[in-house]
Amino acid sequence: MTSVVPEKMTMANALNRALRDAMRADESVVMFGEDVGALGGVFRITDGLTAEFGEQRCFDTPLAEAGILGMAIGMAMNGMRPIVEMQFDAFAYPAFEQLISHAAKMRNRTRGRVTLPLVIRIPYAGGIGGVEHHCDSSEAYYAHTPGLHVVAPSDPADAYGLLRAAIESPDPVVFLEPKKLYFSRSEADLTLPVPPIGTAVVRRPGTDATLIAYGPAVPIALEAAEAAAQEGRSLQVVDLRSIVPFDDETVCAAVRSTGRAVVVAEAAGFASVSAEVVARVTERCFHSLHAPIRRVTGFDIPYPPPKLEHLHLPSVDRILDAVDELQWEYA
Amino acid sequence: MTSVVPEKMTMANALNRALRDAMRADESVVMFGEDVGALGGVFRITDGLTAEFGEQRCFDTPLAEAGILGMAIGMAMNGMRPIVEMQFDAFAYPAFEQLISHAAKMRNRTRGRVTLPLVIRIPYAGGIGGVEHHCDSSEAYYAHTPGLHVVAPSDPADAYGLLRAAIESPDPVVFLEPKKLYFSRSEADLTLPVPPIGTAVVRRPGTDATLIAYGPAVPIALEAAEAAAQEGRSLQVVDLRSIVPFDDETVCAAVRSTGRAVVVAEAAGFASVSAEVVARVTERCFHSLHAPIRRVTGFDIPYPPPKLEHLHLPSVDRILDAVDELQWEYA
Amino acid sequence: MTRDAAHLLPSTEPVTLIDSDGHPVPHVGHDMPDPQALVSAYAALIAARRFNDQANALVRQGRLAVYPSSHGQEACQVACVQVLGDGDWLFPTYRDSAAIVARGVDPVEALTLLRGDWHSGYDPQTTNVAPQATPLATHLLHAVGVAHAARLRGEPTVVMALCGDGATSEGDFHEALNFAAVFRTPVVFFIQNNEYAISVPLARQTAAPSLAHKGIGYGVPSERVDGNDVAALLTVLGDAVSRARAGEGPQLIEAHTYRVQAHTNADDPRRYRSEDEVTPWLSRDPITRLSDYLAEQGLLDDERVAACAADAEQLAERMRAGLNAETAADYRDLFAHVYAVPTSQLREQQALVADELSREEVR
Amino acid sequence: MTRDAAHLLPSTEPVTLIDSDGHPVPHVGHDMPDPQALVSAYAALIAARRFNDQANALVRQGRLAVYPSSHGQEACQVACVQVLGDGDWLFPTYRDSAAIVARGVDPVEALTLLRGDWHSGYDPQTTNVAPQATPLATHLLHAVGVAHAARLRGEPTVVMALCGDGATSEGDFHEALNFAAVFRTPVVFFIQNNEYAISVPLARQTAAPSLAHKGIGYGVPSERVDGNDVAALLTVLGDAVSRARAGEGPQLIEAHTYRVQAHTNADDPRRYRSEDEVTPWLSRDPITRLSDYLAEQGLLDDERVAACAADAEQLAERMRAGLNAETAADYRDLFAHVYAVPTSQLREQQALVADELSREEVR
Ligand SMILES: Cc1ncc(C[n+]2csc(CCOP(=O)(O)OP(=O)(O)O)c2C)c(N)n1
Ligand SMILES: Cc1ncc(C[n+]2csc(CCOP(=O)(O)OP(=O)(O)O)c2C)c(N)n1
Ligand SMILES: [Mg+2]
Ligand SMILES: [Mg+2]
Repeated sequence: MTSVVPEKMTMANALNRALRDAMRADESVVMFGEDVGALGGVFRITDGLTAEFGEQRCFDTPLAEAGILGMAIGMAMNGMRPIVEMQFDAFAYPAFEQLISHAAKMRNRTRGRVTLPLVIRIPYAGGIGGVEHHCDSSEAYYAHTPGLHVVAPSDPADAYGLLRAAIESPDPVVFLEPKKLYFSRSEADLTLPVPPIGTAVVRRPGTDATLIAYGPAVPIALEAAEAAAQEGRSLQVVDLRSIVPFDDETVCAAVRSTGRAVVVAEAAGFASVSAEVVARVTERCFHSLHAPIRRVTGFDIPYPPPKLEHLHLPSVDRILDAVDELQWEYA
Repeated sequence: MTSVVPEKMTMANALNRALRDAMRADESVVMFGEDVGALGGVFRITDGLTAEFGEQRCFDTPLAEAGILGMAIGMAMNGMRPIVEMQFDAFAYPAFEQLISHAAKMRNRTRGRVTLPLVIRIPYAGGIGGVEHHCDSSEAYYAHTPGLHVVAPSDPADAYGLLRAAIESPDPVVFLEPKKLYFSRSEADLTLPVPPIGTAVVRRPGTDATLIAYGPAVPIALEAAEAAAQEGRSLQVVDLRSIVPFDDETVCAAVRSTGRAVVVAEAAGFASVSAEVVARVTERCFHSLHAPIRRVTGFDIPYPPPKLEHLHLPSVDRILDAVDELQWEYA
Repeated sequence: MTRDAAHLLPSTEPVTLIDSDGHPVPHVGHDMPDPQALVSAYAALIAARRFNDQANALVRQGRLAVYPSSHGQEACQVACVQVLGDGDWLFPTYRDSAAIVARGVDPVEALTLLRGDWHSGYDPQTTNVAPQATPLATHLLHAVGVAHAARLRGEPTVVMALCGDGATSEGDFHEALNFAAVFRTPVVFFIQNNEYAISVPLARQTAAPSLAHKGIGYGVPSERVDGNDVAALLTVLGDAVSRARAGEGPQLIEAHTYRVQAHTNADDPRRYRSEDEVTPWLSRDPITRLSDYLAEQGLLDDERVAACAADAEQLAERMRAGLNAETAADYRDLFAHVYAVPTSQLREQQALVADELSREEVR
Repeated sequence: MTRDAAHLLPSTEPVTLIDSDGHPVPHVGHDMPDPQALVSAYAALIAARRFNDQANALVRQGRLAVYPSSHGQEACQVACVQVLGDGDWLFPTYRDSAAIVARGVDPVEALTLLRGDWHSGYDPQTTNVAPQATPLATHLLHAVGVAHAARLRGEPTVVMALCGDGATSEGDFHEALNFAAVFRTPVVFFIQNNEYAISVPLARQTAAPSLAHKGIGYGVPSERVDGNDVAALLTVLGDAVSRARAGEGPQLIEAHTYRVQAHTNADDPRRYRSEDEVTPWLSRDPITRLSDYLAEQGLLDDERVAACAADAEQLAERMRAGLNAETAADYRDLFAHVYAVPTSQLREQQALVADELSREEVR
């Protein structure tokens, strides 16, 4: 039962509801992974699912990520809609071959005869003071791989809607859950439809420049826009929501409307999703641009330890600095 | 003994020589992987090494890529300079976690106390009529990962020089060997020094536009430049050689000199190395550009079967089409 | 604390029911299959051998891109299919084309991958045969998933999952055996130990007493069988399928056989093994062994031999016809199956190719 | 064809030399360690327990980001280090901080990772202790590589590679055991089976008779030992190290123990196990067991007890002092160690941060 009145809830709550509602709606939806049963997941996203749906529909597996995804692929080949949880971003890497060589390619391999309605949930990215391997922003690996959808919500309502859509998708969806947003609360009416996978949204209107962000970077971009407004500069904020498919139309329209843009992302910049956004928007909007699109991203370094992560992550100041560099003298 | 007179040789010959010369020069260099011993590798790159250096210096392993790379990491931790061969690009994926979570991070993790002088050789990319999983262009995964060097030669002389440099590097190098260039022959004087890792070179001068390519795309770019010359257009060709570190200076100077550019790469374009090149060159050369930089890349699809691969790979015609679109009307 | 472990270990020697001279070998606990089954196996063996021969010929003629032959392993190819019921699934590797055809898949569709037309040709959902797996051992996990889904729905499906000796070294082999064991999933893991992984001999693959000795480490009952003895294979695999179907969980069977030919046509085995090593295996050929036995038992007359040969020849003819016919590759296939609904990017990219092709036509 | 397999299987019951009441248990083939070793072990156990207690306290005080305690597993922590020689290597996991300190690493440096200062604090090259591994089972392969390199150079190094019960399910565990066996690499794989992988109990991890039963599948001799009996551990691990050093290849030892505390301070074990399950293990505590035995044998007097306690308290004091002191994090460390020579890109990025920080100072 989803609530009708908008409710203050965390993204963790919203994701848990999405799983529960999907499992109620469709018997073929099953959820498994490490510690997702009795414990409810290390972030409690699967809390209560085993209690409600039983051991057969939400269960713990042996500790092996390739095993988890490989088994999910087989189950999806045979009529189920599996959802798997990789406990942390870097612990999805053992499943990389299964993801790249099979999950992404099965439909294509069989010309549509074998489809894999499958969701790979990954608590992802940093900002939580986690030790090594617990804070990787791995979206570029997935976004570069044809055959995968890659989605990253930035608030509870979207988390609910996108996860429901991912579960209903006939194709594999890598569902990236920004860990640092799990427990921030906001108002969400889960009965409202959310835009489908593949749609970006303008989160904040603005006229001077466009900030393009997704997942954990969206709240920072919004903060930066707020701060800029104090200083008299009007920044538009676009939330990609879905990295693949990419919403060229919304993003390009936004950039054309301001003529300036900064892409904000936590991941290392080199050969990344942010590079793609710069490249494709520039290819399409070149003559509308007053300045080259800038990137504010994580550095090209391994994710730092807790004591230093604040220097690595995109910050309001760093975004505002980048905006300042958008060659306003040409305006 | 390397030859002093320039000699016609294949890239496969050159790579084999580089391995042999490096193993002669340094006892701590060892080579292992699947079928690299008696067989000499499925592409014969390790031909004769076991015979010359013995079972302890060039050997076959059990069939497990994570095992191969993991063991190499340990050997590198303990004084050796291991070179491993992943039999084909897609068969490097099982080693992904070892590569991303350890090879790339060990030096950083230990603040320089543990270094990994280690080469991961990957016969890579397509154009050889290979069946599924034998033709992936996987460089974006590696290039996006801080801590790895990523190198791709485009001719025998470079293959020799870059592989020697990779083996001497104190850091892990992903060494991408374009399969389709293995057996093409060209003149090479292996005694000449080649520019170090991290240096791009201008392979062909030109004044109207710049083609930026690496690895298997370089010969196509050169062909396209030749064809364009016939039509009276002068195309400059830059060979990146090293994707990481990236040679901003050479690439940007080249693009500034022409004001127009096309990036050519076999890999799918989305969130790729080619996206990075577009993004970073645009960021740096925006006001020198007469048109947005275009990309001619593989499509965002799984690598196609032999019968269809010619439609997927960058071709001379497709490059010339892209050059035609560089808004010459603004010239 | 140790649960009863003895039954998890394989026998010291592989089970053999018909020896290399075609004589029956009495074996406690393993009965000779009934004559009917053996005669069917004979027909299937003849077809499988013909399939291998014809595929090799088609490679030489340039009609197939590559062929990994199962010549000499046909008893394994045939038995692992013959023990399955209609609703069961087969998970083959690139070397198991003959098994796929024995399962009833059209031979031309079975060769789509190796011909280079597309990554897979037949319909897994109607044939219950998974696409041939190239990335070693990865499909064993899919087999576990298919079986687990069936079990959750209460279906009596058993999954036959094939791999080679080399593939047992991959992590996915380990994870598949373990998942199947923990969830008591009805999968029969069938290793065709043909002594080589391309050029790498078994001794470089494992130091274990046998590959079947891996079973106990997962709590999976294991058995070893003579891989050139189709009778023993039918019995051992048949029992394994029955136990899996009865809810006793996964089973591990190692067949001892030999890769008589090159890894594929692209391989040169002289670089890593001598003819002397191969020769003895030729006299252990699975077909002569069975036909000697059947002849001795009066189960095989000239008429049946001729009929089987004729059927096999028909199969070969179908292969030749199908593979000599030119197939038109459709560029739209490049883009049509990446997702259920092509993205706008893929539509743009398809349009680019369409435009190029139309311009080529004009020229 | 089967090589002699029996010696590869572990004993039916784990080896115990001192029972829960502190009484010696005679055991064929396994001798009681000499008194000297047991007394050293006592001192080390007291220190390890103190280390765990102090680390837990430091977490509560916010001086450590997270701590995975080895409370109750100290016998394993201590024994696996005590059997090593100076030139040998230790490959620990995140739970093995006590073992690292037992090996002689400075306790504050050992806690650098868990404090959040940097990914690893001590110098692996001078301590012969690898960085603590978080990605499960991955380091077992590094252990094989370190041992193999040593062996190629003819050095007598043995590598002790630690992992938990959960980690045995990962593919890398399989590949490490197999590589070590095929290359006869001197690694002792030591599994601390503490019955849980976070919330997941052993029964969900394996259906095998025991984890040590995995050894035979690689041709690796295996043994099971009571993980709360430091005497048995010293003997069994010591023998394994000797065999490995003598060129007999890798060894697999499973210690049966229990994770008495939460997985880490962030965990809530009430969600997945009852207090009733934990209680019996408290009476099997490794320290009381050994001290009862030593007291009974007259090997432990009040003076020694006091001296050990004092040493342990000094260790705790060192931890408190080191962890209560503020450390200045240096932003240049972000960029300095990615490569031997920072790329031009990294130099630019470092300059950006330097600029930001200098502007902050100005404000
Ligand atoms: C993950 C992976 N690594 C490497 C390869 C390349 N490769 C193809 S077949 C083969 C040997 C396989 O040996 P085995 O499992 O014994 O099967 P056989 O070919 O003998 O039937 C190798 C190394 C692959 N297909 N997949
Ligand atoms: C590859 C990988 N997957 C998941 C995790 C997350 N994780 C950390 S500890 C742990 C449980 C490990 O259990 P076990 O091996 O028994 O060791 P223990 O914690 O009991 O000492 C898990 C799942 C990880 N660290 N690495
Ligand atoms: Mg084989
Ligand atoms: Mg455990």
